[in-house]
Amino acid sequence: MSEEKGSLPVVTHLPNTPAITPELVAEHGLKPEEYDRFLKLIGREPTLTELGIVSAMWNEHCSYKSSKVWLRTLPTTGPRVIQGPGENAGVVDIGDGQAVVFKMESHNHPSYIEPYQGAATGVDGILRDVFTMGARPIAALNFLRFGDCHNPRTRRLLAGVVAGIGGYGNSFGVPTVGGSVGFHRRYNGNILVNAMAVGLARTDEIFYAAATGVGRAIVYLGSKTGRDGIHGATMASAEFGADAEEKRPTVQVGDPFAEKLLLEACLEIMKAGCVVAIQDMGAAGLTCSAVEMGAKCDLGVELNLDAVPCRETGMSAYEMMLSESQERMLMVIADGKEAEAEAIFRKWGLDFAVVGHTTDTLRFVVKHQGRVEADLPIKELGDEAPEYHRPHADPKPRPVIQPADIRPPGSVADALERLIGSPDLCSKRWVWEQYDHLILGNTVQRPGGDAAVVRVEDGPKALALTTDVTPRYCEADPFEGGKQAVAEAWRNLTAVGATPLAVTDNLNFGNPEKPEIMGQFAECVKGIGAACELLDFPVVSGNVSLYNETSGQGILPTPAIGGVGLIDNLALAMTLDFKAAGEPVYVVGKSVGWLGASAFLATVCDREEGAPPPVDLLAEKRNGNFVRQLIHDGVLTAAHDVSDGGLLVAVAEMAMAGRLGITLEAPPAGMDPYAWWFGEDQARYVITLPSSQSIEVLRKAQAMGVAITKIGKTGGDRIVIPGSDRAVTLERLRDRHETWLPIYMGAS
Amino acid sequence: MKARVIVTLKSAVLDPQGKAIEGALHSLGVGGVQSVRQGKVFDVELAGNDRASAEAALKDACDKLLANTVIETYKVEFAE
Amino acid sequence: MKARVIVTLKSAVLDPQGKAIEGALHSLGVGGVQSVRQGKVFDVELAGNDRASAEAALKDACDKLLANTVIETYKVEFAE
Amino acid sequence: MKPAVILFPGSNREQDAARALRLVAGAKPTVVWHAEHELPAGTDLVVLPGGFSYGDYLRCGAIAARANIMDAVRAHAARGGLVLGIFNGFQILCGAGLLPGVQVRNARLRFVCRDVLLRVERADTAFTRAYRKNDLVSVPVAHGEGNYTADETTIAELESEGRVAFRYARPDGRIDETDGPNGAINGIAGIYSEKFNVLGMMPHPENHIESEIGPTDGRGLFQSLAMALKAA
Ligand SMILES: Nc1ncnc2c1ncn2[C@@H]1O[C@H](COP(=O)(O)OP(=O)(O)O)[C@@H](O)[C@H]1O
Ligand SMILES: [Mg+2]
Repeated sequence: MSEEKGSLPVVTHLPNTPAITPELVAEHGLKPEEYDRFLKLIGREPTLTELGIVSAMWNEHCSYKSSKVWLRTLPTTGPRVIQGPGENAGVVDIGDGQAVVFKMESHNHPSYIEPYQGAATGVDGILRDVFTMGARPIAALNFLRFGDCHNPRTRRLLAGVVAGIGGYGNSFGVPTVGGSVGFHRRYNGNILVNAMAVGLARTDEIFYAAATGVGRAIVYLGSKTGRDGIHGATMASAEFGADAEEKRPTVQVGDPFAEKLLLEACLEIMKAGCVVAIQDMGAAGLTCSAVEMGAKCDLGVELNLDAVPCRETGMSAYEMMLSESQERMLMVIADGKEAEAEAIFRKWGLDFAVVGHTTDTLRFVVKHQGRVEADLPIKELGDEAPEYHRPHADPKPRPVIQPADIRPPGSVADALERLIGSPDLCSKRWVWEQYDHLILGNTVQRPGGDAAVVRVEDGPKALALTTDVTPRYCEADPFEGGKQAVAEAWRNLTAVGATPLAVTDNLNFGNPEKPEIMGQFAECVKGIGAACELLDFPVVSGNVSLYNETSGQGILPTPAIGGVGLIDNLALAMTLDFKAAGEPVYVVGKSVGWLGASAFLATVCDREEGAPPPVDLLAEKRNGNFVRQLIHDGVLTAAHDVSDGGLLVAVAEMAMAGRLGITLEAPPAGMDPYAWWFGEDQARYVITLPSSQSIEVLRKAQAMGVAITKIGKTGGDRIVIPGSDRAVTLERLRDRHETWLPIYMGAS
Repeated sequence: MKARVIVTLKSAVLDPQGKAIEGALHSLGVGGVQSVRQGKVFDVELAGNDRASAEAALKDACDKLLANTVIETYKVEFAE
Repeated sequence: MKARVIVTLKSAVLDPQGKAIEGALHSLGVGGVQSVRQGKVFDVELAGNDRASAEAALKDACDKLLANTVIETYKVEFAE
Repeated sequence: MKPAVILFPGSNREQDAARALRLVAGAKPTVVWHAEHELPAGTDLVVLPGGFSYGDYLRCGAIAARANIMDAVRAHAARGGLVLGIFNGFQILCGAGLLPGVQVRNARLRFVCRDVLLRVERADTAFTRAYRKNDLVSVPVAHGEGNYTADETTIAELESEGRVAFRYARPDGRIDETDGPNGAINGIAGIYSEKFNVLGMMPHPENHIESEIGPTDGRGLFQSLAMALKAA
C-alpha cells in the first residue's frame, strides 16, 4: 500500500512488561497483519502503552481504514467552504465575516449499553468538536433509530436516549431544534444515536488542531482524567456479541456543567489571543489529540504524564493514554500567554496543566514516572494506518412494483389515518418537548416543520437545519437511497426558503468485512457524492459508524445527512401550515405514483419490497430553485416537501399545522388513487398561494419546465377526498398523529 | 416490612454531582471535607415479613430498575 | 474518616419520583412492593478522626447545603 | 434603569434576559460574576437568569443560593430594590430564602419545553403594570424541576396576601392544576415576596419578546419594569 520508510530513527530498548502476546494483540482489536505492519514500522516489540496507542490510532473509529477510499470520492469544496472534512468540524462562510461550523457524530454502541449516558456523551462530544473550532454552539439536532416498537427494549432505550440528549443539551444551554426518530426491527440490537451540533464563528477567528513552533507548551485543560471508557474507541468498532455486558464498565458519564464552563473558558482564552492550536480529547483521548496536533504539521510531541490531572489514584501510562474521560482539551498556548490562559481557566474552576511540548524530532514520546513508556514515529501513526479496499458485492436490484400489484386492505381515508398515526410518521412532540428548543432566543421555526430555522445573532440572517435519510430506500437500492438522502435534506432546506449550503454526514452501516455491507456502503457514498455534486451541496464534515451488527444481523444502511442552509432575510422564510381558506393548493414536480419501498407499502400493506423511487437530480434542482424563487418573491403562503407517505400525508401535515382543511381534486385520469395519494416520487413540493397569483405562477412553471398540478383548495375542518368513502376530520387526524408516541411511552 | 436500598456509583465512575458539592462545601468553609460521592436511597415498604423473599424481590427491583448496574452498585438493608 | 449522610423527604411531602418507581415496579412484576420513597445519600471522606468534630462539620454541611430542611430531614452515620 | 444580571457557573439564559432588557426596556444591563461581593453602584434591578447553575447537581439552585453575591442581592431586596428570578433564578431565590417554598421534579418527571398560558393575577406591581389583571399571556416554559410546592401555611399565606403572580391557565382562563406543565400547587407559576419587590417565576417571558421570532406576550413584564423604574 505504501513504500517502505528507510531511515526512521529506531528506539531499540524500551522495557516491556508484560510481553506482547498474540492474545493481547487480538484483545486490542488489531489483526495479525496490522500488528506486523506496526512491528515493521517501529523495528522492535512495542510496550503495552505503545500497543494501546496504536490500537486506538488504527482502529476503524479513528483511522477510517475501511471507509477512507470511498470518502475521498465525495465533493468537499465550494466557494463558501472554509474548512472541509479533516478538522473537528466543517466551516462554511455565511457572509458578513461570519461562518457556520457544524458536524454530526454517532454514539450508537454506548447508547445501546447505557442509553442516558451514551446519548448525553454523544451530545457532549459533538458540542466540543464545534467549540474547539472557536464557534459558539447555537443549535443541536439528532438523528435516532430504534428497534421494532414491539421489542421490549425499545421503550426503555428511547426514553433513556431522549432524556440523555435533553439532559445534556438543556443544561449546557444549546437549543435542540430538530432531528428524526424512526423504528425498524433491524435496529433491535443496534440503535442509532447521531448527534449534530451547529456553531457560529467569525471567519477570521477559526481555530485548528495543527500546532506550530518547536518547544511550545502543550496544555491540558478541563476535567480530570479517570478510567472512563478505556477501550471505548475499540468498542465503537467491534461487532456486538453475547459478551456486550462485559464491556459495560467502559461507559462514560457526561458532565454538562463542566462542558459549559469549558466552552466559556475556551472562548475567553481564544478571544484573549492565547491559543495557537486546540484539539478536543474525544475517542482515545490524549492519544489521538496529541498525535494529531503534532502530525498535522510535522512536529514531534513529548508528553509528561506525571503532570496529567487525574481523578483516580495509581493510573498507569496505558490508562491515561486511552482514557476517554469527557470535557477535556489539549492546547498549544502562544508564547508568553501561559499565565493569562491559566488565570482564565482557574476562574472557571477548571484544571490547567502543562503536560508536554512540541519537538522537532517527529517522534511521539510519552514519559511517566521517569520512564519512557512510548517512543513512536508520529506521522506514521496516522499516515501509515492500514487502509483497506475491502471487497464489495454489488447490491441486487429489486423489481419495480406496479400499482396493479398492490391490494390495499382499506380505503384511501383508512390508509391516511394509518400512516399519520404510525410510529415513523406520527408527531415526535413527546421527544422534542423534552429538549429546550427555545434557549438563546433565536429559534424562528421550532421542531415540527421541514427544517428548523435559527436566527443568526440579531438577524436578519438565519440558518435552516435538518437531518434526513430514508433507510428503507438505502436497503432497497443503496445508490438511489444515498442520492435521496441528500436530495431530501436539500428539499427540506429549500421548503423553508433557505439556500442549501453544505452537509455533514453520519454513515451508519453493518460489518464492512462482509462484501454485501461494503457494497451498500460504497453505493450509498457514490449516491451521496453524485447528489452533493449536482446540487452544489458539498460535504464538509462527517463520521462513519461501522459494525452496527448483532449476531450477524446488520442494521439498515443508514447514511444520515445533516443539511445546513442560509436564509438571507428571515422575513422571507416559509412555513408549511395552511394560512387561509380558499387558497389553491398545487403539487410541484412530476408524479408517476411510485409505490415501491414506500411508507404506504410498508405500513399499510405490510410489504417491504420493490425498487425505491429514482431521484432525478436535475428535476430536483429545477423544482427546488423554482419553489425557492417563489418564496423569495413573496408569492407563496405555505410550502412543504413531499417525502414519506407521499402527497396525501404532506397535505395532511399542512392542514393539521394550519388547523385548516382542504377539498382535494380527483387524481389525474388513468392514475391509480393509491399511487397518486401515497406514491413517493421525488423532487416534489406542495405549495399554497393566493388565487390571484395562480396564473403568474403557472406561467413561470411552464417557462422553467417545471411540472405543476392543482390538487385542491384550502378550507373547512376536514380533508375531503374525492371518491373516498368518507372525509377525514382534522380533529381525528390530529388525535391519531399526536397520541401514538405518548401512549406508546405510557405517558399521561 | 421496611427495607432500604442504597445505590451508589461504582468507584471509577465520574460523579459530577459529588464533585460540585465538594467544591461548594469548600467554599462555604465546611471544615475537613476531602471528597463527596452522591448516591440514591430508596425506602421501600414490603408486604409480608419473609426476609428472604423480600430480599429477592428487592434484588430483582434493583437489577430491573432501581440501579443502573452499568455504572452503579446497590446494597439492600433491612430495618431491625 | 468515612461518613454517610442520608437525606430523605419529610413524610408529609409528596414524592412523585417514589410514586413513579412504585408504579414501574408493579408493572415490571416485582412482587410485594407497597410503597417507595426516594432520597439521597452522600458518602463523605473527612480529614482527621475525631468523630465529634466530624459530626459537627457534617451537621453544618447539611444545614447549609446538603438538605433543604423545608422538605427534607437528614441523618449522619459513621462507618465502623 | 440600571439592571444587573448575575452570572453563576452554569447560567445559560443570561443573554436572553439581557436582550429582553435591552430591546424592551431600553436598558444596558451589567453582567455580574457570582463571586463578586457588591452590585454595581446604582443598580435598581437584579435579574437572576435561567440556567443550570452548578449543573443543578444537588438540588436546583441550591449551590448558587450560597454564592457571595447573594448577600448583596439580599441587602438590595431588603432596601426594597427590585429582584427578578426566572427559572433557575426563581429556584435560587427560594434556595436563598428570598422567596418561600421549593421547586421539585415536574409531576410527569420529564423536562418540558413548550408554550403555556399564564394568568396575570394582579396588575398593580412593578412587574406587571403593563398587563391587565386576568390577562392570559403566552410564554414558554423549559424546565425539569418547576413543580412549585410549600407547606400549607405558606401556601395559605401566599394566597391570602395575594402574592401569587402568575398561574398556569387554560385558554378559557380557568386554572390548570392537573394539566399544567409541572404539577405546581394551585397552578402557581410565579410568586412575590411580602413587599412585592421580589418576583420569582418558572416560565420565560424573555423568550417571547420579538415578533420575528414568535409571540411577544413576554414584553409586558419588561415594559412594566421600565415603567416602574422610570416612575421611581
Ligand atoms: N429527535 C428529534 N429531535 C428534535 N426534533 C425532531 C426529532 N425527531 C423529529 N423531529 C422534528 O419533527 C419534524 C418531522 O420530522 P420528519 O418527519 O423526520 O421531517 P421530514 O420528513 O420533513 O424530514 C421535524 O421538524 C423534526 O425536526
Ligand atoms: Mg420535510
